[in-house]
Amino acid sequence: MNQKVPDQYIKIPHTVRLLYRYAAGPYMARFCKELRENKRLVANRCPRCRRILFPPRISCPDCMVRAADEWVEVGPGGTLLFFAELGRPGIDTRTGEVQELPASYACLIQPDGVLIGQGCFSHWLKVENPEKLREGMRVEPVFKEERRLGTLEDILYYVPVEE
Amino acid sequence: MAKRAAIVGVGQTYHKSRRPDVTQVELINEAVKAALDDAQLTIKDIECVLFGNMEECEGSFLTDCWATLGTGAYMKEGCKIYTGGTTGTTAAIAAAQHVASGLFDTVLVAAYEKQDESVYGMEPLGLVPDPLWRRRFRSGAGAASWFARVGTTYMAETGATEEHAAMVRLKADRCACRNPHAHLRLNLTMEAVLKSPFLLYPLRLLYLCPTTSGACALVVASEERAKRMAQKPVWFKDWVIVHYEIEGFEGFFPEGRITSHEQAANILYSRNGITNVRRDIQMAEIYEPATWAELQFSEWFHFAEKGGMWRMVERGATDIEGEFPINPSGGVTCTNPIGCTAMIRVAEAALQIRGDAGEHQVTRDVKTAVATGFGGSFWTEMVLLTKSLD
Amino acid sequence: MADRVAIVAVAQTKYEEARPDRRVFELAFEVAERVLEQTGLNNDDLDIRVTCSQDHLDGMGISDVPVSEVLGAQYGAEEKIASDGAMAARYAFIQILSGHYDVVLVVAQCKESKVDQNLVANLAFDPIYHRYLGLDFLSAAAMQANRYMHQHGITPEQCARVVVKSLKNAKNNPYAQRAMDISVEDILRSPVLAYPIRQLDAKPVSDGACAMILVREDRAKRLTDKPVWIKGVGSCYDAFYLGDRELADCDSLAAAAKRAYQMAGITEPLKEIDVAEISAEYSYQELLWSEGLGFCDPGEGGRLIERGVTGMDGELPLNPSGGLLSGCPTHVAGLSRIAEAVLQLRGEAGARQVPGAKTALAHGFVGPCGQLQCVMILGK
Amino acid sequence: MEEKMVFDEPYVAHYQYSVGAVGTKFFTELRDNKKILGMRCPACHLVYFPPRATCHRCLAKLDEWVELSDEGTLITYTVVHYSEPVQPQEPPFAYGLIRLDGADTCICHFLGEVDPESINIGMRVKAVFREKGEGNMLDIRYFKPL
Repeated sequence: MNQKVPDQYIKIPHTVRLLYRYAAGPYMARFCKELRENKRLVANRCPRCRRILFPPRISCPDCMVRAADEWVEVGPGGTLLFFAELGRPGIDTRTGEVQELPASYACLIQPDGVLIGQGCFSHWLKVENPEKLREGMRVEPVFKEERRLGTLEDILYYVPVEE
Repeated sequence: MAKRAAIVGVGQTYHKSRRPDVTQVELINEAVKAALDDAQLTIKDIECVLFGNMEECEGSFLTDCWATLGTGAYMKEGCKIYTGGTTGTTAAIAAAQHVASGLFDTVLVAAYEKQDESVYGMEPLGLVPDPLWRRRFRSGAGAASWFARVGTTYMAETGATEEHAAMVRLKADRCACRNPHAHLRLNLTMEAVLKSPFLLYPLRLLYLCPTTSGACALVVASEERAKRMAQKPVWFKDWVIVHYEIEGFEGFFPEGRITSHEQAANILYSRNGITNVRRDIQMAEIYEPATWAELQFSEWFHFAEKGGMWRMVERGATDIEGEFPINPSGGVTCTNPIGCTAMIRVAEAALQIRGDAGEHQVTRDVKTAVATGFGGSFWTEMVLLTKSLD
Repeated sequence: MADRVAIVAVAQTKYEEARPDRRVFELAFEVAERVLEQTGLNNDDLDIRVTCSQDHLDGMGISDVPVSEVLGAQYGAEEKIASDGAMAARYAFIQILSGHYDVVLVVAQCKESKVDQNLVANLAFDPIYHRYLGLDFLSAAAMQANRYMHQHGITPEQCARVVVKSLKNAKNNPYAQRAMDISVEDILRSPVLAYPIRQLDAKPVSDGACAMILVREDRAKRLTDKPVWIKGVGSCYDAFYLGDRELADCDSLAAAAKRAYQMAGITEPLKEIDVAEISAEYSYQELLWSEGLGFCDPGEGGRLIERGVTGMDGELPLNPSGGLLSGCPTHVAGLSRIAEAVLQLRGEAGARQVPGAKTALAHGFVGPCGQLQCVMILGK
Repeated sequence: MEEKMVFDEPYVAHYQYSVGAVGTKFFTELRDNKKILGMRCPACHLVYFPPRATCHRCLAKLDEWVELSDEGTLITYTVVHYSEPVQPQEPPFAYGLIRLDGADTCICHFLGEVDPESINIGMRVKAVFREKGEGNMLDIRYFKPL
C-alpha cells in the first residue's frame, strides 16, 4: 500500500441552488400592496396592549393574541436611528455573489408613528454631505417610479433632510 | 421527580479557521472522543446523542444524520436541536433535561461548525433575515452595526472610553494565549489593538468574532451514575431561556423595558438565592459576540453595577487572576464556531469548576459558575453550574 | 410511571397542496391559537414553546425567529427541534419529566410547496461521496422499496393496497388533502417516479401545521376532562450511509419501538394497541414500518394488509386519518400522527373514530430511508 | 385583505467540502491508480466502503486500508424517471447499491451500459472508470453488468 501522506487535501465544490416561494400572507400582503400602489407604509395593532406591530404581523409577541384588523399609516419618512458607511458589501443570497449596493451608507430608520422597540427597519442612505449626518435627523424615502413589486426595494434609498 | 444532572466529560477540538485535513464528521468526532476520554467512558456507555449546529454554514440538511458517523449515535436515541447562536447552550440544556427526566443515565451532546466549508465564510447566514423585510439590507447594517452602536451607547452612558474596549480585547487575547484550544492567539499589544481598523466606529475589526471551524462535546450523567464515575462531576443547578422579538435587535430596547439578558439574570438569580452576584458566582463564560458587548452584557448580567464594568476592567478584575474572571478561555472574540460557541462556554465553565482548565485556570476557587448563550433575535440563555450538590 | 405527562389539546390545519395565502409561521400561530382556546390558557401560562421546522425547508436561517415571535415568546422561552414533529413532542415530554417546565406548547409547521423537496433532500446526503450523484429521499426510498420487496416477496399490489386503504380512510378526515376511492389498478397504472415507486405510491406535496399542549399531571385535570397520557417514548438512529444498512430491515425503528413498548409495558403490540398512526411517505413504508413496530413478523408486512388486519375493521386500524399518503408535510408528520392518536383516544375522531380505542401508537421519522425513528405510546 | 402575494426568490450559496486526509488518500488512489480502497475496523472486523476515519459503530480509529475489487454484487437499485437539476444524468437512469468484493458495506452509484428492464438484484457488476480522474466519486463513471 502506498502510505505516502498527501500534502494537498482534496476539496469538493458544491453550489446550493434553490428557489423559494415566499408567501406574504394577509398581513404583509397588505403592507406590500400599499407600498406598491400608494407608496405608503402601514402597520397593524395588538387589540390587547394596543402596541403597533411593524412590520404588520398575525399576532403580538407580547400578548400572543391575534392582531386586530386595524391599520395605521406610518412613515414613510422617519428618524435616522443609526447609520454606517458601507465597507465591504455582503453576499446577495439570491446570486451567491457580492451584492450591488445602490448607496454607500446603510441606515436604520424609525418611521414616523412607530415607537422605539415597536419596529424599525434597515435601508440604504444616499448621502451628499457625510459631515452633516447625525443620529436623530429626519430622513425621507426616494421611491422607484416604475415596476414596483411591493417590497422595501421599491424604495431606492433614503435621503437625509438637512435643516 | 426531577433528577440532578452533571457534566462528567468535556471535549473540544483545537479551533482553527481552516481544517482541510478533516471532514465535518471527523471534526465532530475529535470533540466526541475527547469528551468520552475525559469521562473515561466509551460510546457503548452512552444512551442518547443530542446534536446541534447552524446548517447554513455547511449547506447541509439534517446535519445530525450525517454526523452520526462521528457522534456514535448509531442505534442510540437522540435528535437535533437548533436555535442559531444559542444552539450550544440549548443543546447542553437539552442534555441536562434528558438526564433530569430520569429516562437516561448518560447523554452525549455535540455541536460543531466547520466554517471553511463555505466559500464566503459566514455569508450563508444572509439567509437569516426575513426575505420580505430586512434580507436585502443586511450589508453593513446587520449585527456589526448593532455592536458598534453598543459601543457608542456604552461610552456615552458610562463615561468609558475607547481604550476600555481595547483593554477587554487585550484581556481576551491574554486568556486565549493561555488556552491551547483557542482559535485567535495573537499576543496583542495595546498599540496593535488601537491600530486595528474600524469596521464601523467604534467597532474595530479585532473586536468582532472570527470565522472558526471547531467542535465541542459534553457527556452528561445522572446523579447515581456520576457519583460512581472517576471524573469529578459538575452539576447543572439551573438554566433559563429568554427570547426577545427581532425588533429588539434592530430597534434596541425601548425605555422602560429590560433587556433579555437582565430578564434572564433576574430569573436565574432570584430562583437560586443569588443576592450578591460576584460573591455567589465566582466566574463567568459569556457569549460576547463583540468586544463592546462584553462590557454591556456583563452589566446586564449584574456582574458589575450599571455603568461600572469598565472600572472593573481597568483594575484587571475580569482577568484570570482577577476577582471576577470573565471568559478566561479567551471568549467568543477569539473562537467562534457558531453552532458550538455557546457550548464551549458551558464546557469551559465546567473545566474551571473542576480546576482542570490548565494554564487558564482562574486563581479564584470556583464553586459556582455561569455560562451564557446569545443568538436568534437577542435571545439569551444562562446555565448555572456548581461544584457540589446542595 | 410516577410522573405523568398529559396532552390536553391538539389542533391541525387542513393539509393542502399549497398555501400561498399564508406565511409558514402564520400557520403555526393559527394552530397554537386554537390549542390555547381549547384549554383557556394564555401566553403567560406557557413555560416554553417547542417548535419544529427546518431552515432549508423554510428558506430562512434560524427560522424559528418569526415563529417564536408569533407564539408570544417575548421575554419567554422557545427551543427548536430540527427533526420530525414527533421528536418535538418527545422533547416536550422529557422537559416536563425533568421538572423544569409544567406547561409546554409544541408546534410544527411546514410549507413543502415553498421549495423543491428533492433538492433540499439532496443536501442531506454527504457531499464527499454521495450528494453529487443527485440522490434524494425519493430515489433512496425507491432503492429501499426494491430491496424490501425483493427480500421478502412483497408485491406492488400489496403496496398499492396501502394507498387504497389510506385514501379511503382519508375520506373520513376533514384535515386530509387527498381522499378518494381508488383501485389497486389505478395505482399500478400511475407513472413511475423511481422504480418501483409510482406517483400514487408517494405522499403529495403538502402545507400545514399542527400544535399541542403538554402538561404535568397535576395541571391536566383543570385543563381538560379528557387528558391523553404519554405512556412510552423511544427514538433511534440508524447508520447514515444507505450501504451500511440492510435496507429490507428497519433496525432503528425496531429499537425505538422496543424502548417505547418497554416504558409503556407493552409486550404484544398487535393485541395491546388499538389504533396506530404511522408516518409512511411511500406505500411500502407502511408495510416495512409495520414489521419494525412488531405488528407482524419480518417479511409479513404484505400479508398484514392483505388479511385486512390494518383496515378500519381490522385488529389494528393503521392510519384511520389516511396518514401521510393523504397529505401532510414532512416534519409536521410525526406531530400530526400524535394529534390524530390523541383524537382517537378522546373519542373525537369523528367518522374515522376507532371505537373504544384505549391505547394508541404514533410514529415519525426523518432522514434517508427513515434513519431516525421515533415511536410514542399514548393512553387514556 | 385576502390578497395572495408570493415572492419567488432564488437562493445560491457556494461551498467547498473538505474530504479530509482519509478522503484525500482514497480519491488520490482512485484518480491516479484506479484503485478502490476500503478500511477495516480493528474492533468490529468489518471492511467499510466508502472509507471513513472512524467506525460509526464503536468509534474506533480506522487506519488499515484494504484494496477492494472493482467488481461486486448489486444489492438493490432503482430506475429514476423524474428530473432534478442536481442529477448529473438525464432520466431514465439507474442508481445501484453495490457491495464490492472484499467490502462488508455498500456504495451507492450509477448503473450504466444496461437496459433498465434487465437489471436484477444480485447481479454482478464492474466499475467503469473515467479516463482522466478528477478526484471525486465520478472517477467511477458507473457500474456495468458483468
